[in-house]
Amino acid sequence: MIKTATLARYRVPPGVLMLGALVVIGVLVALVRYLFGIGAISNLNDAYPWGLWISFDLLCGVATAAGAFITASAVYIFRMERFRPILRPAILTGFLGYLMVIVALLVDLGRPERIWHLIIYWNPHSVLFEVGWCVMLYTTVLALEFSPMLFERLGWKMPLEFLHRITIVLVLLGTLLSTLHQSSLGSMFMAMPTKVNPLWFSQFLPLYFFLTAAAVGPAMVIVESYISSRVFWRGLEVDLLGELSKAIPILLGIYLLLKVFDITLAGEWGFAFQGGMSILFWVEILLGVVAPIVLFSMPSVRSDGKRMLVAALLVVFFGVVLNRFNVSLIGWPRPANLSMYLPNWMEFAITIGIWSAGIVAYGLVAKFLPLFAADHVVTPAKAVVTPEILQRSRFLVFPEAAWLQGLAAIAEQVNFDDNQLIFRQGEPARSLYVLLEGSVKLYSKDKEGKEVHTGTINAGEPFGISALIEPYILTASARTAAPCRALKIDGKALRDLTKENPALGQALAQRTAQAALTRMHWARAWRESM
Amino acid sequence: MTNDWIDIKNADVVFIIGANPANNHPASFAWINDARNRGAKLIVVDPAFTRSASAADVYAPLRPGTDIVFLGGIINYAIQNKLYNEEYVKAYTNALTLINPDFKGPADLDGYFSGYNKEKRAYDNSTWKYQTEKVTVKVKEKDASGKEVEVDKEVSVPKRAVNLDDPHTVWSHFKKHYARYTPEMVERVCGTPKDKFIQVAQLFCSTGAPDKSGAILYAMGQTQHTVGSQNVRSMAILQLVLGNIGIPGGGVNALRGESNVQGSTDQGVLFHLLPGYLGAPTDANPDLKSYYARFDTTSYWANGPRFFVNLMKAWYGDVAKPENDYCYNYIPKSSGNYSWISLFQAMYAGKIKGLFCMGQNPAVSGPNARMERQSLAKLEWMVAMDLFETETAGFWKAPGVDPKTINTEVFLLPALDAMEKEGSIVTSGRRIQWRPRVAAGPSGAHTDIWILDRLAKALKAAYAGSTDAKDRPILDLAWNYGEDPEPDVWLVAREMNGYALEDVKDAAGKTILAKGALLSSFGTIALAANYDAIACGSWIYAGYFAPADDGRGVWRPAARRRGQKDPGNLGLYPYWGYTWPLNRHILYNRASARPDGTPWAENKKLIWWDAAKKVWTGYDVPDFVPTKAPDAKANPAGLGLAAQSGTDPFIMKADGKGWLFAPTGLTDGPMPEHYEPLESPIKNALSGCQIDPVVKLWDTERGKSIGDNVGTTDKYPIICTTFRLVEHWQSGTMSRTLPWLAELQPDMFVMIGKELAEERGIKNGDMVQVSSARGEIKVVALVTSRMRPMKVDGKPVHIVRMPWHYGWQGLATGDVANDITPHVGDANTMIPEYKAFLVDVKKA
Amino acid sequence: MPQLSRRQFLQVTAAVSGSLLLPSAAQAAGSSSLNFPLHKRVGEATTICPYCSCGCGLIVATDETGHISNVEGDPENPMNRGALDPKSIAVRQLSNSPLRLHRVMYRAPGSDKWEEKSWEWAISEIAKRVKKTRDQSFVRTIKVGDKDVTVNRTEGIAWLGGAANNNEDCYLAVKLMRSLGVVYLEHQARI
Amino acid sequence: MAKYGMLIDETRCTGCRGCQVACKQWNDLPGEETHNTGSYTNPPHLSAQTWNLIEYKEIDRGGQVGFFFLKRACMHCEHPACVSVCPVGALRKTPEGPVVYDDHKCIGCRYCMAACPFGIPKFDWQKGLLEGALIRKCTFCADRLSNGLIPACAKTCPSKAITFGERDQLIVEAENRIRKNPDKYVNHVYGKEEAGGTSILYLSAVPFEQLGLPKLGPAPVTTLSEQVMEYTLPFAGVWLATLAGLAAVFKFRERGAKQPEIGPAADDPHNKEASK
Repeated sequence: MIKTATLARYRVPPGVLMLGALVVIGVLVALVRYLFGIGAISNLNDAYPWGLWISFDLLCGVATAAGAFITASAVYIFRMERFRPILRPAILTGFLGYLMVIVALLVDLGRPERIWHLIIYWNPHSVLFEVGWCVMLYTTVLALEFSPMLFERLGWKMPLEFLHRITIVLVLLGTLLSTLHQSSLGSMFMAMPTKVNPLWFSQFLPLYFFLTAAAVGPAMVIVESYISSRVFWRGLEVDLLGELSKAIPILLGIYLLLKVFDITLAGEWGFAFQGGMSILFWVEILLGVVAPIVLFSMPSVRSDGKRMLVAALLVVFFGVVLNRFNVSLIGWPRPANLSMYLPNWMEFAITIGIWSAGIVAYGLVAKFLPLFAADHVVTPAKAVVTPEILQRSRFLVFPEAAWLQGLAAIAEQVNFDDNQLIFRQGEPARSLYVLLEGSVKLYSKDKEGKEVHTGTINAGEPFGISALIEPYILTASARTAAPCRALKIDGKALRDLTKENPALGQALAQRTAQAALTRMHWARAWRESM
Repeated sequence: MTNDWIDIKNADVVFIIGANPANNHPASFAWINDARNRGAKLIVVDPAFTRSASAADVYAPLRPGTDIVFLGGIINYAIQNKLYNEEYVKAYTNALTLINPDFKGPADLDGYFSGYNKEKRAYDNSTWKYQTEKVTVKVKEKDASGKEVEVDKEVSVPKRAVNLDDPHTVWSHFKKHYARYTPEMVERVCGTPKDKFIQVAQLFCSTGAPDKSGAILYAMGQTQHTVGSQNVRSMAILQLVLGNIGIPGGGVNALRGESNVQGSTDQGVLFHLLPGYLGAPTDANPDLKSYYARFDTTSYWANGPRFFVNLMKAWYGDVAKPENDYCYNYIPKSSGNYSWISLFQAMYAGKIKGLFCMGQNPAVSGPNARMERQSLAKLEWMVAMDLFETETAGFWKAPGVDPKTINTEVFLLPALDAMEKEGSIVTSGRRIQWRPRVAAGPSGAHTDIWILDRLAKALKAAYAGSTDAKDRPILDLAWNYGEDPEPDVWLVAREMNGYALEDVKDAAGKTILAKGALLSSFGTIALAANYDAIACGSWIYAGYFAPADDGRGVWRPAARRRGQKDPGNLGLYPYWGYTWPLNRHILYNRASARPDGTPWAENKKLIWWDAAKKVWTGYDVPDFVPTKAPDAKANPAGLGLAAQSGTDPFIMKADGKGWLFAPTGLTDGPMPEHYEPLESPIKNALSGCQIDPVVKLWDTERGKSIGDNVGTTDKYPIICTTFRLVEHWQSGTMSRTLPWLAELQPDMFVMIGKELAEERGIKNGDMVQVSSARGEIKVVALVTSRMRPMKVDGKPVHIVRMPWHYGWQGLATGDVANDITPHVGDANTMIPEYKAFLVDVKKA
Repeated sequence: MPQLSRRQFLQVTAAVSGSLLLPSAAQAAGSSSLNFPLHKRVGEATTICPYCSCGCGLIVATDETGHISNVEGDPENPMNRGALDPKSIAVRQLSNSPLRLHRVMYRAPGSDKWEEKSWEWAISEIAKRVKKTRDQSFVRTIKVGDKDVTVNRTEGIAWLGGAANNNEDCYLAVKLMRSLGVVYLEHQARI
Repeated sequence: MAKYGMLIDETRCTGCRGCQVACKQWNDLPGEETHNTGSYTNPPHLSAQTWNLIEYKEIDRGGQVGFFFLKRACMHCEHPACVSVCPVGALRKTPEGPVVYDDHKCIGCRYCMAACPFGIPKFDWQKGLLEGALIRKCTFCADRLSNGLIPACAKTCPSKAITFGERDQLIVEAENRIRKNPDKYVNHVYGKEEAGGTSILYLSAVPFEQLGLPKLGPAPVTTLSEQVMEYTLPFAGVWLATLAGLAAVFKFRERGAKQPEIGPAADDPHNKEASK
């Protein structure tokens, strides 16, 4: 049985309790819907047949689940291996996203018990027919893409083997189906020229919906990674996300050009300058499209988690959610003597209930299934590091208590599984490690790029010493050879400490040089033994 | 109606005044639209721009209560522009008849006619009489020995002038009277813009031409005024002047509101009538002879006494014999007026102890309804026979009433509705149609006939063995309609239709009706020697239940016929049902032919004189003696129609002429004169006489909130009129209880013009309070541009209008509109003035 | 469903799924013309509308309880040729209304509620009251000028009603009331 | 077979609402709870219980007020948007004209309500799963037409404002009426072309927009969505091929460059599976 990285103690944190309560409320409201009809729990009426559940749960739900096919196609079609760590969360988010869409449909549909009619009764002229089929098929694809995590947890070899072989087919189908229905959600509204506001109505609606969905994919991955890194105290793969987000300005750029071209062609700029909807139009375009294009094309943003989160949120909320609402609801003409539709609390209860269930499911999967790439699991030290612990390693033995205090403050204790990749040659060396238990093997690439074992670190010895030596780039990769416990000291904090305390810095520099020398001897000895 | 519904399609101009057929008689619009498809024009004159007005070619507003000025204006317009049909006027109306020289009209006496007695508020109509002249006539008479011998007899006949403008002719008084109704006067009093009035007058007077016909459709908008009867007179006069009476597409047509109000009136459910419009005896006719004297001898009414005898034979069978004046004294004789308002005033005074309500809901439909509900509280017992618990049956638990203070016993008897019982009803066009039972009603309910039958038998049992003379009428009442399981309505129909008790023989001894046979025409009664061998409950219905051909050779009781043939394609449909009298569809249709008997115009022909066969023929049953030639001379000494000439279409009139000038029959003047409604915003511009001088003014509980108070314009500046909706019916008992109708018009409302709403700060849909001198009600405000203020006598006056269907029972409820209508009635018929009174409107 | 071997099963699903991908043929081309069954009887019984005085003809169908299940215009009646306004159509709800009275109800003096009674009781009680009131208020003769005139009337009882009643109902009502000597005899035609 | 239609001459309609009640009577629809909020129009809108509604409009026509009544019900379009968009084909256009609804197929997605340019299909908002909520609209009395009877509303119209007949003959009749009295009618037969033409045709004395009928071009509203559905399958084929091609290309590029494989990250199935 594989031992997963234990994330949290068994006690259920208050957050999940609250989410659970929201789910229960949602279920109760749904029960009222099934007993007394949709009207009993919503402000939907004959003038507004579609409301929050269609505009948000369906349209935005499907769009924001686009992260799955974007990441999957990046990794498997475009072979961008580096995005692999964020693939599984994206697949999970996509899969849960589509399940949430289906649950929302089961509440919104007038006859949910007949949702399967789509299979036996066909109308090939209807865009919704195609959307229905694509959602059904793509959810199946997502389920299959998600199932490895499950089978891994259950340890079933045969399905894993089979799934591994058909992964590429699944991803191809997934990408195809996503393209089809992400665009046809837009074509649905082409059937309503008299309803959709002229600023949004166009024959390019399918393209608009696809491009914005594609753009919101990476944005959602950013948002979801940021959140899960906060919630599950994981490191944020800022670099990966930064790279993935490069696609956003391109996609939104094309979208913006197309939109400008289309409105000019149709000569509808007049609408953009009068009437309430023009304000929403500019908010959507400026905040949802132009700002993200600008932000995501700046490297400073792409390298900083917080800034990327803000830019991603802009895309999600103004670029997609507001757009979907404008197209499907807010922009519609309001019948004469009827007030504007506003969803009531019960409609929000259903949506929030569904999203809470989604988050809880995400947490459960994250907790019980191998969701995250363990190597990158940089768990911030929660266990308090005391000077006595430091003393266990010769490297950190210092007479001055103050030094020990300073070091303890910036050190944290980490555990690694056996055969777990800790860091990789070429990446920036962010932390200095000192091994307390177990053993770690170092590898580095030789001329031909072949991986060469260059040394072993035993208990008490430091590694990742490049964190102290400019240009602070790791000269080797480190992989555990047994379950290890180590001290991890943040490189930057350590460097600051040495600046404040030159004596300590000088002592450390001396011991680091010693460690480098021993490693060099070891390497020469090992090569001669080959 | 003088004509019939479908006949409207033959009109060249349809003139709707004081009616809203789009609302209250939607079926009529099929015929109005048929006429318009042929190019006919539709005129609507109404205070509000109603649903009928929306379809009109010409619409003109007028202030409620000023119809006489408007119609007078048109009459005057016809006279001044010589658009009247002179040949018709001269031959068929009493225009040439000379009037008593002492006669003076309102032009001379500032609004009064000659003969007015201020204290009694009544006229002595001796100065209105015709001038008469003596004529000697050869008459065959039996001398003492019974031998026929010819003798000279002196008879006085009305004196007629040669040309219209001779002095003292009806026509000269007529012209002088109407000269005051100028277009300017119409604009000043009615508030109708002059050009609009001229447009209406011009269009309608175009039907004066012989080849044109114009129909007037009217309803309660004309009748529910203190001058209601004179309003109707004005329309009759206008149609006479334009020659529109008796011809297809013409006539004076009342659009009656209830499915059988025509029939219930025919059966005499009114204090002053017996069935068949025979006058009810009064204390002025102590014996049969004095009663007979009330009937004209020179019109068809000469047969009145015979019809009375037939009625008595129907009611009392063999007991009615010549010796006891055919049980004349079994019939109660009235003293004075017992009509609706007098009835409730008597009830309020505690004189009436018991009340029967058969399908009637006075708590909502009567004037000053709040006071009338308090009258109900004075009753000892009340019997209500209805389909639902009406406001009347439940008056003791009306909102704001403490049941403990009301001691009236109420018996509420569940009745079956029209679908659940058999019988006949009559349309406005006098067409009787038979209705079989087509549905099953609630298990415990019974037909009205069953209830009356049980009641009659219980009363007979209660009075059984009594030797008191006063109880004879009940014990001798012929009442045998069977009982298994219901009384047989066919037997009642037989009795009303009339049948022979014995073989009926004419003067020559020939049997004209076998014993037991059904009467097929009241002509048989006129011809019969032993006319008292015929029992006939309702002479005008004679023949309605006798077997008749339905045009396809199938003989069935006339009222049950469904024949589709329509000779002449005039929409008369003589083989469908039975139109009384004698299946004659257009009354006075002798006037549809020129005096010489030829049709006025090829496209307007109805009946004409067939010189070869010497008989009147055509598409309708002639309203004339079939064999009397157009040039036949009148025999002044003759009885009945013999005394009328070949050019006297109006056979029910003593002189056989249409009355432009009514020497008798009307209490408030021989010609219509405008008087303001009881509650009016302005002084009468025509004369110094503000209101109809003969109207009876009540002053019960004057000063108290529900009393007979009269509102004045200082506290109540706005004119209010009541109207009806297509979605509800009368007091709402049969419509506000039905979901499909309650849904259409759920709440009681008042229609207010935009201008008035602005003045009072009222928004559309607000609750407002409408108050009059008799109380206030709370209703929804319907702010509309279909009601506009009118400039009357130089002053702007606001008008509001409200439906009166609502009450507190049923699904759609609301305040009772009639809580604030006045207790004042028309001078002749006492019909309440619902259509014009003063109110104030403010936010509730 | 006949037992399908596994291979056959695969073939069938393949065929079906194959067609899944291709849109099914457009709705059966040239589908037969309208052939929906009438969801209720139109009805043949003819009668006349009880509301205004146009005298429009109705045809009516009733359900097994005898209540009206369909109402529409009688095409043969020349007055309306099949047309009807809202009220006459709603006659069906008049026949089925739960508010319809189906028991004799009696309200005692001062009481605030109805009591159910039998017909027999009601008829005899009403007859008693009519007799009592009539006997108390009956006037045989009155003085007119100097002469005694026989009037034989009672002003203690009034009768209202029946413009919506059949001619035969009205005729019998007048016949009975006049025989009692009633002079306060009025109805809707007056107002 | 004949293609039926109804001509509604608003100048003849007197707003008696006989058609509104006749529709309820024939289809056994219950009355609704309503209130008078300042208009005769009740119930205020079409609904699942009201399939035919008369709307009262006071329109100012040069000083003199006009009182008009719009009969609003399903237009039974020639190219119905509701039929085109219904994913399960529950709505169907019959050759004779009526657009009929099959309540056994409908899944209640309400796309037809959103797509209909006249806002006609309505929904049972108050019905739960047990009763089964459905779309409700005028059926052109398809069952009556199937049995030689004319629609309930056409039959009951007292003022003959509603004329039932074959659609093309009705258009001829409508144009005759306009020609015969040009000053009485707006010179346009509404429904002849609107949204591809409708079975229900209108004549009016005032512009149709003032009555409350939408201004629509001749093209069916679902032209664009139906076109995009035509391209879906071919596009899918091409796009699938492209993706497969791309996948192959990148796969090939990757093997050639022999990216140093430090072994897949923890979550790669190869790794897990291989290492255990």
